[in-house]
Amino acid sequence: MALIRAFETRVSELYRDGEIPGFVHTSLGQEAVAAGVCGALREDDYMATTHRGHGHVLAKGADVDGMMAELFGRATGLCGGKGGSMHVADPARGILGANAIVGAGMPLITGAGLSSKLLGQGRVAVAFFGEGAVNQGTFHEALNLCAIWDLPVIFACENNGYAEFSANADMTRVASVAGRTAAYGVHAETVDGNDVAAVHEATDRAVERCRSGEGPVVLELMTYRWHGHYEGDAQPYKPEAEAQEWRDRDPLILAERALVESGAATADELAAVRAAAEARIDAATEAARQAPDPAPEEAFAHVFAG
Amino acid sequence: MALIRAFETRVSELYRDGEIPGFVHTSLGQEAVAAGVCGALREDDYMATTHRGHGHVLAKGADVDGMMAELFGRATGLCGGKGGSMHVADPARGILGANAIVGAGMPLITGAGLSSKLLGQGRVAVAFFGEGAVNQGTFHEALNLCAIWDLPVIFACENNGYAEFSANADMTRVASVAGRTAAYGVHAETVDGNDVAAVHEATDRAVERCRSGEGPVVLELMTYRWHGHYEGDAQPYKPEAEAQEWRDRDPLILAERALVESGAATADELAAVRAAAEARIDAATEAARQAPDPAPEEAFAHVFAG
Amino acid sequence: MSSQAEIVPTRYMEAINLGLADALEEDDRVILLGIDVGAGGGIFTVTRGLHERFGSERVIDTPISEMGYVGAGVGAAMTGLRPIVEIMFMDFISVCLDPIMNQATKLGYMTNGALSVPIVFRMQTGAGRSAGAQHSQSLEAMLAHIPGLKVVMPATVTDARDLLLEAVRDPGPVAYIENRRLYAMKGDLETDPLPLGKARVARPGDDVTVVTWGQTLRDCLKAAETSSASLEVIDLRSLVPLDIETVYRSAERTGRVLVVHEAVQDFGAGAEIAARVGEEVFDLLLAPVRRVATPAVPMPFNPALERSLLPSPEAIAAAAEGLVAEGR
Amino acid sequence: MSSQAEIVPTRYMEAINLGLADALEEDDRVILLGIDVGAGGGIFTVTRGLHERFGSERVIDTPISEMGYVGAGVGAAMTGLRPIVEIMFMDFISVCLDPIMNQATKLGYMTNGALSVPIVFRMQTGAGRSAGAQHSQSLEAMLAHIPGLKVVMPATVTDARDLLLEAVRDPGPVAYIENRRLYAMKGDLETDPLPLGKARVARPGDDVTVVTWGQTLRDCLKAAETSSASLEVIDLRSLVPLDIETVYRSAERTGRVLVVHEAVQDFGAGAEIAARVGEEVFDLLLAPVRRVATPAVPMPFNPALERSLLPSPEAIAAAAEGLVAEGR
Ligand SMILES: Cc1ncc(C[n+]2csc(CCOP(=O)(O)OP(=O)(O)O)c2C)c(N)n1
Ligand SMILES: Cc1ncc(C[n+]2csc(CCOP(=O)(O)OP(=O)(O)O)c2C)c(N)n1
Ligand SMILES: [Mg+2]
Ligand SMILES: [Mg+2]
Repeated sequence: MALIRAFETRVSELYRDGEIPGFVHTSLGQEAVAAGVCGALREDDYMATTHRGHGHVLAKGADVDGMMAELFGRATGLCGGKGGSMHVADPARGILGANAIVGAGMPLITGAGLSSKLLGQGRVAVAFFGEGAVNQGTFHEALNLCAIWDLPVIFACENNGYAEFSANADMTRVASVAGRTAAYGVHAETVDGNDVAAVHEATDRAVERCRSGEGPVVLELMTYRWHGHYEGDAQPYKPEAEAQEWRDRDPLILAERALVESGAATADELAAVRAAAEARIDAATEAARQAPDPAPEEAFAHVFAG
Repeated sequence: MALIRAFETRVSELYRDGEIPGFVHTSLGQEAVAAGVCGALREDDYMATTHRGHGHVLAKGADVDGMMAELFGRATGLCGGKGGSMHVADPARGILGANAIVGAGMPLITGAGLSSKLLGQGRVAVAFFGEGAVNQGTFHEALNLCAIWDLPVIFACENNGYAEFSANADMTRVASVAGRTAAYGVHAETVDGNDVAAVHEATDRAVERCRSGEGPVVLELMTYRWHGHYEGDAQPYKPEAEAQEWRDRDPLILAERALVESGAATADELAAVRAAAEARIDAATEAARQAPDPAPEEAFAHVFAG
Repeated sequence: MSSQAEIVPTRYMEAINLGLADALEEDDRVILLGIDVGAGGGIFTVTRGLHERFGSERVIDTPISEMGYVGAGVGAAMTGLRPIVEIMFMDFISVCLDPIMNQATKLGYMTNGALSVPIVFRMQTGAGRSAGAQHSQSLEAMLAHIPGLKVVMPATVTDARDLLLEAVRDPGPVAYIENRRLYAMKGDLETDPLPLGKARVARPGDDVTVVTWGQTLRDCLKAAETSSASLEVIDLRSLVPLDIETVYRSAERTGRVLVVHEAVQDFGAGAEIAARVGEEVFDLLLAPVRRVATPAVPMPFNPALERSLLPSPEAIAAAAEGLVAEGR
Repeated sequence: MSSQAEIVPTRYMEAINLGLADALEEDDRVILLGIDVGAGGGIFTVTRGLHERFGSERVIDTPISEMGYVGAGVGAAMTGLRPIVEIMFMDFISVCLDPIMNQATKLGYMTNGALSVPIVFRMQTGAGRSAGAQHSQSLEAMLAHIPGLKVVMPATVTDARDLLLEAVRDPGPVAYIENRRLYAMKGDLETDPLPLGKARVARPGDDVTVVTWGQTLRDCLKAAETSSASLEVIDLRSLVPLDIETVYRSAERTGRVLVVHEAVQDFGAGAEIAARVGEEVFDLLLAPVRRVATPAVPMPFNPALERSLLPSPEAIAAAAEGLVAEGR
């Protein structure tokens, strides 16, 4: 979580300063979802995410240098600089990629779950998506497919209350995403998405269900987007009190507090973790700055497979 | 109902004999749905239907001659012979058309409901669709739109148990379509679709809700497709006992029986109705046979509007 | 009908906004539908102020349900409204092609004119800003291949407004395709609009006819300034209807034609122009019709790679000069 | 690898079935997904017997959820399977273009080769049977415009099987487009398959090069039989990769090229062929490259109207003879 926090904070600055091209969507304030879900997965489990996927990708084990370099569009990036923030992927770690089409990850992860089942691999497949994506037909179609085929798929809905500038409550009569899943006959849980332990435990339960062949599970992880939809969005549409309330429930501080209270870590140790994360991001940023652009002929590589 | 029965029976024969081109999907055994729903509508209410739409179109008031001629592809057809069975429409009677894309009618009817609301017309808009279409994303998206905008739209699901060769129970964990609509916070009712009075009453209630601004209603009308998916399909996938059970509940006979029992009509009167329907279809068939093909230049007319 | 009578320098995106406002103003049946087009004013601020001015019944925010709300737009058009539906990025026609291809453009024909579908599909395209392979496609060729759909691509500030108004007034479906790389471009907002379906000679010249539309018009005009050859630059403005006559007339005079577009070259709209010119102007061509367009690859994220693929003024000028050199 | 070594007259649809069976047989990772492709054997009986033979884990019936199951096919291809997904009618790409256009064909590129997507999108097209405007479209031009997608259109019984097998073995996404008007056609199932990406000279000739693919091959061959001109008929077999060299070689010899296809002419795939020939064979062309294709209208239901729009052997022969007459 500290690493994601440091990464996203830095990315926000780098984007503001014009060092990172394209569109960037940060997950600041949502780190517990990424850490809690991915922490409960095996390295060979599959994961697909969205335009707001940096945290998920890092939590699933992607190399920080490769990640930062990708956002810079460098040859050393996870995708050789050809994917960028919205398309970063690392299939070797089960990371099938971020995706810039809202809702597109759910059918893809359905296929990953199908592979796992048909090939008898016992791998779980997780799709992260926002509550806004629930209104896409792909949510409906993919969840139904996973249900009838009993696929080991976790639908991890990161409910941060907003899709771009629009509040979830304005876009559906049933604001609870979990409340919308009875239509598919699947198990669903709503979890405090700012409580990393709760997210982890719920994911453990979901994983167990999946691996035991009971089919898909929907996790609705309640959280909040600190920054604008994209970097630069001033968020005039958010009530200040609401934003403040959520900032007061900073998932990283909550996690640190719990560790200290349980005696699992001291404040000093946690400060050291934060400092190490900062240093890691410093190094990754510097490496990305120094890294070369892809060679011009790379523009023509991998258009066709094989 | 007698007219629809006579129409569909004749169409089935004409298709078998090669007099009607293209694909034909009959609604034999489902007549109570068409008659019950459309009977509760005003002439200016909107209706959109599917590939299996003859009954709905007739019940909504389309001219029988124009309908039959359209299936023959004649110039005198409702669409000048350019639409055919799967695209027959009659906008003057609110009939926005049959549609050969499964699920496409629901977004269209959402728009009709939006027009009615924004123009303050008080018109209700009805989409007929099969239970198979419920698995399309358009069902999910359109129903949600109607719900948040409180549109006067009735989602009339004709649940005949099968989509082509596939049983509904194999394609979802929640076989009750009404059971799948809690996800949208809308009112839903499941009704015996072979009981025309029950369908009519349920539609009356739905229309009232719509006109009073409460938003969409889902009606799940339980019925059965007597013939194959398309004419010619021998239906090896259907259990014989099941088919027999439904044939024993012939909606037309049930309706006739109710009329006789209530004293509203005598057996003779009903026989006369059936005979009149036959005669009407005879005449429509003969007229269609005699009618000319569209002029060659019609192929180029109405590509662009205006 | 425009709200601006005098000529003032305006940005392309402001001109779109003016066009939308004028359209909403002049006809009560016009509504605007899309994701965050309302209260938020659009993610690129193009629709700013319209929600406040026309209210939430006419400027409507939708959920992320393109198939649903684009289809609803079509249904509304069939029943008396004149919707402008926004598809936020043109790449997203991938999730709502059905209402465009199988409904809006076919219903009028299939009902032999009993239905009409006056709808504008407003969308934007434009590579060159590292938006990645899923947010950078120019797909006008796909749309132009659909019978019954008009396809307009404004390249100037004036057309940004006027073609939008013409599209809204059209009795049938029109795809109106903005280019977001032009959003900040300033230009004079002229009165006296050219009708939809007429090409415009953006710059006269004698040696080579350069045919283009959308963003690349700027590049072609730049190329014309620096090139040793005299380029006649034609802005097609709409692909459907296609004012091919204006191209023929110019080609008959110059004998050389270069087609330039931002979209992928293979099976792109430029092929149709080239094929027609090759057919109709056959005897008068001094050199083969050539194309400058993006090679058939997904758009890479890296800015340098992306730039290397897109047509540039230099490449256009070089191709035009090449045509002059090889001319028989 | 084929299960049929000797040459036997077979129907086109049986050949597809053989190809599917061979593909499922030779590689355990191959699965077939689609609406009623399983127990029901396909609405046109093309997949008959496969479910019984390979079981419901490999031949999978899906709900009516194209976006979902086609996308699932793409996800399965990314993770070790080799799916063949059926899109029942090609017109339905309107409801599942995203997994084709924005996912399958872009993921390999966007990940710089870390992912590959070996999937076959199997679909059928074919007007001429009054299927109506929403079930009669030939949309190969749209697909061919998408970088990274191979597009094959078998016109013969042999190719129906062999191109399918090649498509399944390909490491990337391939659209395999059948024509249902050919389903009943009988032909010899030949051994010794031509690779995907090679065109075939279906009939040699001297006066006019006729370039075609899919269903219209038959019409072109009929035209060649009756025409007073000597036609060289080239079956492209695949649009991507496009074996344009074979076309050039022939065109250089004949000096006259006619492109024939069933799809709508405007902005159709024929334009790309015409544009390339016009460019590369410029000096040797004796007449303009012309096209015979369907005019830009939705397909009407009425059989006579429909017939009047589709390319016919007579129209092809006439166009070819016209080329000979006007040749310089
Ligand atoms: C098909 C499609 N429609 C619209 C968009 C534009 N868009 C990008 S992100 C976004 C909001 C997504 O909201 P949500 O799913 O809640 O995710 P969040 O951004 O909150 O993480 C939208 C509308 C898109 N990328 N793809
Ligand atoms: C988008 C799309 N997918 C598939 C089809 C093929 N198809 C036509 S009818 C049908 C079954 C529809 O089942 P249901 O909705 O239950 O309606 P019913 O036929 O039972 O009235 C299918 C799959 C289609 N026409 N459109
Ligand atoms: Mg959100
Ligand atoms: Mg059904």
